[in-house]
Amino acid sequence: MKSSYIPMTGEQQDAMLAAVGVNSVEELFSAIPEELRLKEDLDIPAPLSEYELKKHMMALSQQNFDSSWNLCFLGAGIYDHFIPSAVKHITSRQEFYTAYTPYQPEISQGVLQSIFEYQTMISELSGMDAANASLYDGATALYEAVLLAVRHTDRKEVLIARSVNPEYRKVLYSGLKYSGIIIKEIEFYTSTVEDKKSGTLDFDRLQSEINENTAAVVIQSPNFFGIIEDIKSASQKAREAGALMIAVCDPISLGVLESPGALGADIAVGEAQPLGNPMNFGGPLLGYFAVKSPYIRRMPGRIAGQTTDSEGRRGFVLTLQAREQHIRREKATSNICTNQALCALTATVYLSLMGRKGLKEVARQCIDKSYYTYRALLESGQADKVFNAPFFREFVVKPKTDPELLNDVLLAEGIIGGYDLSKEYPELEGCWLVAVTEKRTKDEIDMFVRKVSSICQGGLQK
Amino acid sequence: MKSSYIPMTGEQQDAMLAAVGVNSVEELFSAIPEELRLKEDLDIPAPLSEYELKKHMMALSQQNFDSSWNLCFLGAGIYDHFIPSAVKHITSRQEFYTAYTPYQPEISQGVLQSIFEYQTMISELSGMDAANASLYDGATALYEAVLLAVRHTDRKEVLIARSVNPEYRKVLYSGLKYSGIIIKEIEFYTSTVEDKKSGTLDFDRLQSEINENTAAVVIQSPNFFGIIEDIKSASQKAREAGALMIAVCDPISLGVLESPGALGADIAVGEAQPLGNPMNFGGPLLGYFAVKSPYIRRMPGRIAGQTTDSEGRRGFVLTLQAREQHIRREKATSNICTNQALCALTATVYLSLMGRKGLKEVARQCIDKSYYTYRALLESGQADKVFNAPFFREFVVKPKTDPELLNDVLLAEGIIGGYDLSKEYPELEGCWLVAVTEKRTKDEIDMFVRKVSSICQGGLQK
Amino acid sequence: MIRDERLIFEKSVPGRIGFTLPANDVPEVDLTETFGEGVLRSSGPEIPEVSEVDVIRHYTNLSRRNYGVDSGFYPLGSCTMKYNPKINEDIASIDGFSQMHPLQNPMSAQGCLEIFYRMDKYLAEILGMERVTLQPAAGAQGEMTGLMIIKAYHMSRYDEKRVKIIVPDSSHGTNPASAALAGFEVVQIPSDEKGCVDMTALEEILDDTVAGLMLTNPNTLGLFEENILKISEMVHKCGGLLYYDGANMNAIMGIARPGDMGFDIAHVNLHKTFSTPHGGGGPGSGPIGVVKELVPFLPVPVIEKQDDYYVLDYDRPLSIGKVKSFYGNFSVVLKAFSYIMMMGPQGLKSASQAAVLNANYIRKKLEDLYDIPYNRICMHEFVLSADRQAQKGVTALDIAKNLLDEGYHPPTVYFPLIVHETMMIEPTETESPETLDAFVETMRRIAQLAETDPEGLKHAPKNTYVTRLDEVKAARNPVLRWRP
Amino acid sequence: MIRDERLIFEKSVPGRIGFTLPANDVPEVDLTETFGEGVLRSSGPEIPEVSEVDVIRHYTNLSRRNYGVDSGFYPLGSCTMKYNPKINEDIASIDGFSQMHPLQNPMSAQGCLEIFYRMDKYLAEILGMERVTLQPAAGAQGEMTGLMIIKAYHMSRYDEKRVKIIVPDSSHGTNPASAALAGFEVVQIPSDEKGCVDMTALEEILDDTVAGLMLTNPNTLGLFEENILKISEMVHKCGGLLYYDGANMNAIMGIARPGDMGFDIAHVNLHKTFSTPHGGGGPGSGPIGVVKELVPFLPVPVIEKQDDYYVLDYDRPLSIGKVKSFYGNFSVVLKAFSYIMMMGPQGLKSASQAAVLNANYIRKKLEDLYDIPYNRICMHEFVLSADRQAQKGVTALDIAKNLLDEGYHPPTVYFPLIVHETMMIEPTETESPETLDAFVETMRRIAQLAETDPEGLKHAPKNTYVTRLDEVKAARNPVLRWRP
Ligand SMILES: Cc1ncc(COP(=O)(O)O)c(C=O)c1O
Ligand SMILES: Cc1ncc(COP(=O)(O)O)c(C=O)c1O
Repeated sequence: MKSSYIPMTGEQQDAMLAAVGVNSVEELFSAIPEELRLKEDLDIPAPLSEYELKKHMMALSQQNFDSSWNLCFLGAGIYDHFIPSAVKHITSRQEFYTAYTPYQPEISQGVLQSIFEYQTMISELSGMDAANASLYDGATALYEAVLLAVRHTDRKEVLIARSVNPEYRKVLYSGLKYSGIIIKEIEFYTSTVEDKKSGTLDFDRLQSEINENTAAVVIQSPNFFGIIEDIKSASQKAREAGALMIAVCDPISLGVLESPGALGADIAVGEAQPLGNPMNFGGPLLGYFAVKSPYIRRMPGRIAGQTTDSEGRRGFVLTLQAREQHIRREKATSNICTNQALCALTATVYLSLMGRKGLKEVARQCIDKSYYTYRALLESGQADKVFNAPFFREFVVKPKTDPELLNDVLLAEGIIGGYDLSKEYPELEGCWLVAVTEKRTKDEIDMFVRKVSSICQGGLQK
Repeated sequence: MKSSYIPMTGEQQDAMLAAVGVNSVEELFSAIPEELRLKEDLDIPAPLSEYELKKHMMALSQQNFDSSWNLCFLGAGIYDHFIPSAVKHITSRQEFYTAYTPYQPEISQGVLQSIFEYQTMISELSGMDAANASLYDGATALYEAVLLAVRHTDRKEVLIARSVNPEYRKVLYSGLKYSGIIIKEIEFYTSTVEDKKSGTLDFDRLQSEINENTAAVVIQSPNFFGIIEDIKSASQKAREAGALMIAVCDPISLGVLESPGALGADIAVGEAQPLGNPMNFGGPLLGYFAVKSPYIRRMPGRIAGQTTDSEGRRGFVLTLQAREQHIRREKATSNICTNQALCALTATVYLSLMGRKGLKEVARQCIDKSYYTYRALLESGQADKVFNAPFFREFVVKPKTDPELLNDVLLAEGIIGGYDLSKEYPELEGCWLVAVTEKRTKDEIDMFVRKVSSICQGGLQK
Repeated sequence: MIRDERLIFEKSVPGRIGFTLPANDVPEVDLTETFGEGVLRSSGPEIPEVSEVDVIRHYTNLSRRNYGVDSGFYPLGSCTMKYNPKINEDIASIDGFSQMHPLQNPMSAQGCLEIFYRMDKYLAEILGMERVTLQPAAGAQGEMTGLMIIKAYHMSRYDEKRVKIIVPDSSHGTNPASAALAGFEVVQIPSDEKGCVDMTALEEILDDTVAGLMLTNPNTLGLFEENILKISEMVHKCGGLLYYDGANMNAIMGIARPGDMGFDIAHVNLHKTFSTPHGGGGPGSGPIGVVKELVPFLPVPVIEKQDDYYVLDYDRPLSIGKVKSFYGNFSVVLKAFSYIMMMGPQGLKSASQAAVLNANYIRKKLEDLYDIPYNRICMHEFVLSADRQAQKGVTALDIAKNLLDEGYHPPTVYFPLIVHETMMIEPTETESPETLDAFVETMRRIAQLAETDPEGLKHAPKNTYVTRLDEVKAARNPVLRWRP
Repeated sequence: MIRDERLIFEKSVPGRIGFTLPANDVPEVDLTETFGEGVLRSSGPEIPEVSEVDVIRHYTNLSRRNYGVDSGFYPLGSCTMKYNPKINEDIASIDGFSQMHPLQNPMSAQGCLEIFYRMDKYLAEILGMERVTLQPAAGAQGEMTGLMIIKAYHMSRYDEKRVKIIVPDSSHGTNPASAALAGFEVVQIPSDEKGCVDMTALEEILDDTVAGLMLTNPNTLGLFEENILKISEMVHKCGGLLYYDGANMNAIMGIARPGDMGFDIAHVNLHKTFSTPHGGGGPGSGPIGVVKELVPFLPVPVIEKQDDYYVLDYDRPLSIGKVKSFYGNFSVVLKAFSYIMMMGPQGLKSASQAAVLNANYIRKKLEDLYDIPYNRICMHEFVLSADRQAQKGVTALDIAKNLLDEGYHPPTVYFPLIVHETMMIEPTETESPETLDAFVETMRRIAQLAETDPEGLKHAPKNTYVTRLDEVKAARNPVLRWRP
C-alpha cells in the first residue's frame, strides 16, 4: 500500500491483519460474493505523481479561455466580480475547509458563528427575519421556496415570471414535474421599445392568472434582462390573493436597491456567487434563502442558532433540526444535507471586507459602468435598443451582427461577449445580454464597444 | 486616513488627538525641526486599488521567462527542484508567517519546535552535532564560518578552493576586505580531460599553501562544476595543520553522498534553497550552518534549545543568547538578527514530506538524469568533455557554439540554458555548466539535447 | 486560545473600510433620476464596517475554534473524513479553471469539458455503470436525481402505478426524504438480526406498485448485504429499479461495483470517497451513474465528444431536465478528478483495503469493552453501542463529548437509528495505526471510567472553547440572526 | 488545544512515505561504480518517514502554538509589527516571479529587474537618498553594507586613520555588532537626560579618527533627535559620515527624510516599515540608500536602465563588491513594492501619522500608573519603565507573561538597555482604537494587581501551551537537536 496518503506500511498491515484475526486482506472482503469481486484492475489511468498531475492539469487549464486574461462581459446569472485576496486566505484555513458539517458544536464554533453571521448578513441584505445556512444554488433555492409556499398555502398553482433566469425555471420544472404543482409563466411586457415598462413583468397577465389557487408569485429583480421589477406591486397582488411572494434578487444589487423584504416579499432567494465566490465554471454556487418570521420553521436546510453554554457564555448550534431529514426522514422540509458552507463563509468574509460602503460602491460602479457601456453601444449606431426600463449591471441590446457570431469574433480578440438571448427566448432573436461589473475599466469598455461596432460594421452574418 | 489598512476613522482621530492633548496631527511632529518637515507629497506613484495592483503585477510578471513554462537547465547554486504542494500550505499558516522572532517562547512553540527540528535535520544531513536556526544564504554562511575559524584558531589565513561558488567567494572577499584576514585561492586540478581528478581541488597546491597560519580550508562538494571533492583528504590536511575544515555542501546531494561531518569537516555550510524553497530570482535563500560540538558556542545567529516548562513539560527556547548582538553588542559572534526562519520552516516541511526515501530518490534522479544528459550531449558530438570526475546534478561541457549564444537561441525556444562559465572562469572559455534536476523528463532532456546539437550544427558563432 | 466573543457586527465602526476598489472612471449615473421613487434602498444593509486586519483576525480566530481533518482524527461514520491532499486545492485555484464562466462558448472551455467527460468515464468504470452525470451538488441531490430518473423511466413505460420506494430502516435520512420529495410513498423495511435487509419483509412488500429500492452497500452498519444479488433479482423481477446510495463506496473501490451487484443507479459523494474537503458543510458533489437503459433520462446537458471536441448535448428528449444550474460543482469535481489521477487503479483499491482493515482493527480492539451489535468482519466502518455504558449513566453523547476533550472528533452518534446508543466509527485509510491505537486507548479509558467514575464523564467537554451548549434553548427561542 | 508533544522524528515509521515523484525514466547510474569508495553515504540521514497527513497535522498543530500579527495585537517595540496585507502574499506567489532563476539572462527577467529598479527609486525618494541597493537581506546586513561603504569611502580618500564608529548607548545591538564586524572600533556615547544624544559627549569624541556615527531617528526611546541637524553638521565637519538605522522609519514616512537630516547612508527594514511579514524570524530585507557621493561604492550589481531595458551593472570599480549572493530578497522586495504601490504618498504619510498618534494615545493612557522616563510627545513608539511595579516584585518580564495570558503579544522588554525594567510599546497604525483601549485596560489592570496582589502575577503565563520555560537550563546544558 505505497501511497503518500495511506500511512499503513507493509509490516503494519501484517500486524493489523493478525490483530483482526484474518490471514489476508482479501479475507476481509469475504462477505462479498465471489462472483462480485473484481478480478481485474479498474480501467482508469495509471497513477501520476504530484508533479506530473500538476503539469497535466495546467495543460488542461490552458485549453480554457478564462477571465483572468480575457475580458468578461458575460453574466446571465453568474458574475465576474472582484474578489479581495483576503477572502481566500480565510477560506483556506484548514480548520474551516477540512471540517464536516458542525455536528459537534463545541469544536465547531468557527463554522457555526460564521453561519450565524452569514444568516444575519443575508437577512440584512434581503430585509428578512431569518436566513438558512445556504442551499446549492439560486435555482434550487427557488425550488425550495416554491415548495415552502405550496405547503404553507396548501395550494397548487405557482405563477412565475418568464423573465426569471431560465436555468432556475428549468430546475423548477424538472423538480415539480410529477408533483401535481402547476406552474404558469407570466410573460414580460412588450409594446414599443420606448415604453418604460417593456421587459418588466406584465401585470395585466399577472392579474388575470392570479387567484385563490395561487400558492406563490415568483419574480426576479433585477430580472434575467437586468431590469428592475416592481416587487412592491407584485407583493401587493400576491397578498391580496393569499399567495406568498417569492423574490429572486441579486445580492450585489441589494447594496443600493430596496430589499425585497421591505417591498413586501415573503421569501427572498437567489444566487450569492457574486459575493466573493469565483465563477468556477458554474459550481460551486451559493443559494441563499431568507424568509419573514412566519415561515422560519418551514425553511429547508441547516440553520445556526444562538444559545449559551453550561457556563452561560454565548455559543452557536445547528438548530430547528426537527425540520431536517436526519430527524424527520420522509417528513422533512427538504432532503438537503451537505450544503455550501464554505461558499457561505466566502460570502461572509467578502461582505465583511467590502463592508456597507464597499458593497454600495460595487453596486454603484456596476450601474455606472453598465450604463456607460449601454449608451456607448447605442451611440455607436451598431446596436439597437430593446427595452427601456432601468437596469442593474446588465442590459439587452440588439447588435447589427448576430450575437453568436459576434461572440466568436470577440473571443478571438480576448473578449468573452454577452449572452445570446435567442437560446432561451426565441422572441428575442438577435438580442444580446451584456453584463458589466466593477472590474471593467473605461478603457476596456471603450475597446469593447469599438470592437463590437467594427465587427458589426464589417457586416458579418451567419 | 482612509485606507483599508488603517482602521482609525476621522472621528476617532479627533477623539484620540484630544486624549493626547494636542490640537492636530501635525502637532505630534513638532519635535521635528520645521525645516526638515516635508512640504510636499513624496514623489511616488498614486495609490492603486488591490485589483489594479494585481493587474499591474501580473503584467510585470509576464515580462519574465519563468521556469513554470520554460525548461530550466540552469543551476550554478540555485536549483529548480520539485516542491510538494503541502509545503506552502504549511508556510502560509498565518501563525507562522506573521510572527516575529520567537522572543516570547510560551506563545512561540510552533516556530521554536520547527527550528529545533530544522536544526536536527541539518545536523543529520551534514553529520554535525548542531546547527543554527539559519543564515541569509550559503554565501554569508561561509563568511560566518570563516570568521568562526579565524577566531577559534587565532590565525589569519584562509585557503579556499577556486571551485567554490564564485558568488560565495565574492561575498567573502567583500566582507573580509579590511579585516586583515588573508584569503588564498587554491586552483582546481587540470591536466588532460580524461584525468579523473581534473576539476577537483589541486591537492599539491593545497599542500604547498597550508601551514601554521592557516585558520581554515574551504572546499565545496559538489563543487561549482558539480564535481564531488575529496573532503576526507582535505580534512586530514587541515587537521594536520591545525586548521579547521569548512565544507560547503549541497543538502540534496547529502541524501546519497557521505556527510561532511563523517568525512572530517569541522563546519558545514551551504545553500538550502533546494530544500523546498522556490528560486525567487535569488532571494530569499537559506544559509545553513552546522558544526561539531567544540564550536557550538561560537556559532552565529539564533539557536533553539530544548528545555522544560514549570510543569516539567518539554518546550523550546532561543538559547545561547550570550553569543548574540542584543546581549553582547560589539562582542557578539555575529551581527545577525532577522534570519530566514520561514525558509528554514520550508526546508523542514519539505524534508518531512520527502522523508529519507524521497530525499534519496530526488538525489538519485538528479544523478541519473544529469548523467543521461551529459552522455547524450557528448554522444551528439556537438559538445566536448571538459572534466572527467564524478559529478552530482550538474556538469561542465564545451559545446561547439558559444554558451551565451546557445542560451539565447534556446531561450527563444522555451529553454533556460546552462551557465556560461567564462563569466567567472576565463580559463574555462566556452564551457557550459548544465544542471538537471528530477523535474526534467527524458523527453525534455532528449529535446534539449536535440536542440543544442542542432543549434551547434547550425554553426552559430558570436 | 484568544477569547473574543464578539460577532463581526459588534466590531463595526462607522466609516471604517476594509476594501479598495479602482476609482470609478466613467460618468456617474443619477440614481434617483434613473431608478425613480421607491427603488433605492432606504436603509441598511447593516453590513459591518471593519478593516482588513479586523476581518483577518476575526475569521482566523474563528477558524481556531473549529476542528477539521487537518486537526486530528475524525472517525465520523458515514462521512468518510479522509485526508484531503493539498495539491488538489492548488489545482482548483488555477485561474484557468476558477475563472471560467459556465455560459462561455464550449469551444472556449474545452479543458473544463474534458475533465467532466473523463470524470464521467472514470466514475462509470468505478461504479460499473454506463454513464455518469456530475450535475448533482451533493449526495442528497444525487438521490433526488436518481429518483427522478426512476420516475421518468416508469412513466416512459406508462407504468404509472409505481408509487412506492422501499428504504431499509437503517438507511440515511436523506433516502426517505429524497423519495418523498420526488413524489414517492416511502415504505420502510426492517433489518434482520444480521443487520441486513430482511428478505421476508422485502418479499412481502414487492409488487407492481414498487418503483424501486434504495440501498447503501455496505449498509450504514458497515455490513455488506450478502444477499445483494438475490435482492436485485427480486426487485427487478417485480419491475422495480435499484438505487445505490454510494456514501459507503470507500469500502469497495476496485473491489466490487454497484453495477455488477444489480443496481441501476448509483451516486457517489466526491466529498467523501474521493477526498474533496467537506468545507464545514459543503460544497460537495454527488454524481450519479446509471445503466445503459437509463442513459436517455440523465439530466441535460450531457457532455459528449464529437470528433476532437467536447460538446454540451441538450438534445435529449427523455431527459429529466436539470436538477441544478449548469453542470455541477466543477471545482469539487476537479479535486476528485485530481485524486483519481494520483491514486490510479491500485491506489483506489489499496485505499479501500486499508479503510476496511482500519475499521476492523478498531472493532477488534474495542469489542471487549463495548457492545458491538453485529460483531463480525465489517467493511470500512462499524457500529458500536454504548448500551453497557448507558446503564451506568454514560451515554453515547457523553462519550462523544469526552472525546472532544481528548482532541478527537467523535464518531457519528445516534445513527443509524436501529441501534441503541450508537456510535458509528469510520477511520478511513488515511489514518495511521498509531492514531488508531491512541484512539482505541482513549475509548478504552473512557469505558473503564464509565465503570469506575461515570459521574466524572458527565461534564465534558471542558477543554473546548465553549462547554456543552444548550440545544433545547436554541430551538425553543430561535435566535437566528444578530440584531443591531 | 490538541496536546501532542512529539517531534516529527518521533512520528516516523520506517517505510512510510509522504512524497510522490515521477518514476525515473532514464537509465540508472551505478552509484558505487560511478562514485567509488567512501563517497556514498554509509548511514542516515535520519530524516523522518511520515505521510502527508502526518506532516500537515504536525505543522498545522505547531502553528496553533504560535502567535502572529493575525492572531492579535503585537506591540513589540522597534519591530513595527503592522498588519501584512494579504494581496502581497498572493503577488509573491505568482509563478512569473517565484520561479525565476537569478542567473537567467537579464533580458528574460525584465519584470524582476523593473521592480528592483523602481523600488530603488521609490525608496530613494522616501529616504531622501540618491540611490538604493536592495541586496541586504535584513537590517543588520544593511548596517554592515553601510559600514563597508563608510570604510571604502574613507579608504578611497586614503583617510586610513578613521577607525571609530560612534553609537549611542540606546542603540540597537546590531549597530555595535555590525560596526565591530566591519572592523571598526565601537565608541558608545551616553544619552542626555532628555533621552537624546549627549551633545557634549559627542563633541568630545569627534576627531579625525571617527569614521562615522550610527543613529536611529526617532531613536529607540521613540524620541526624535531634535539636534539632528547640529549632530550631522558636527560629524560631517570632522570628516565622518552619518549612518541612519531605519528601523524606526515608520514614524516619519512622507513627513521627514533621513537624507534631509544629513544622513549619508540609511537602511530601511522592509519587514517592518513596509509591512512584509516577519516569517517568525525572517526572511527580511534591509535595503540601504546613499547620498550621491557614495553611489560608486554600492554593492554590485546596480540595476540600471539602458534605453528601454533594465540591465545589471557590474562594472563599478569602487563598489564594495557583494554582501550577499545575487540581488537581494526579491520576494520580500516584491511585497514591499506592492505595499508602496497600494499606499501611495498619502497612504504612507497617513500610516506614520496614525502610528504616532496610536503610540501617544497609549502613552497618555498609561502615564499615571507606569513610570514613563521621557514623558513627552513620542513618535511611533515609547518606552515605559516597570520600576514602580518592580518595587512590588513585579518585573517587566512578569508583566509581559501576564499579557500572554490575556491574548496579547507583549511589548519588547529590557531594551533599550538604558532604561530600567523597560517595556517598549509600538502599536503601529494598523491597530484600531478599540484594540488600543482594550490593551490599555489590561495594562492598567495589571498595574493595579501589582499593587494589590503582586504574587498573583508571578505565575503567568497559565493559558499558554507551555508555562514559563527554564531558559537557564537550556543554556547550561544545550540540547540543540533531537537524537534517535
Ligand atoms: C449514507 C448517506 N447517504 C446520503 C448522504 C447524503 O449526502 P450529502 O450530505 O452529500 O447530501 C449521506 C451523508 O451524510 C450519507 O452518509
Ligand atoms: C533599531 C533596530 N536596528 C536594527 C535592527 C536589525 O534589523 P534586522 O533584524 O532586520 O537585521 C532592528 C531589528 O530588530 C532594530 O529594531
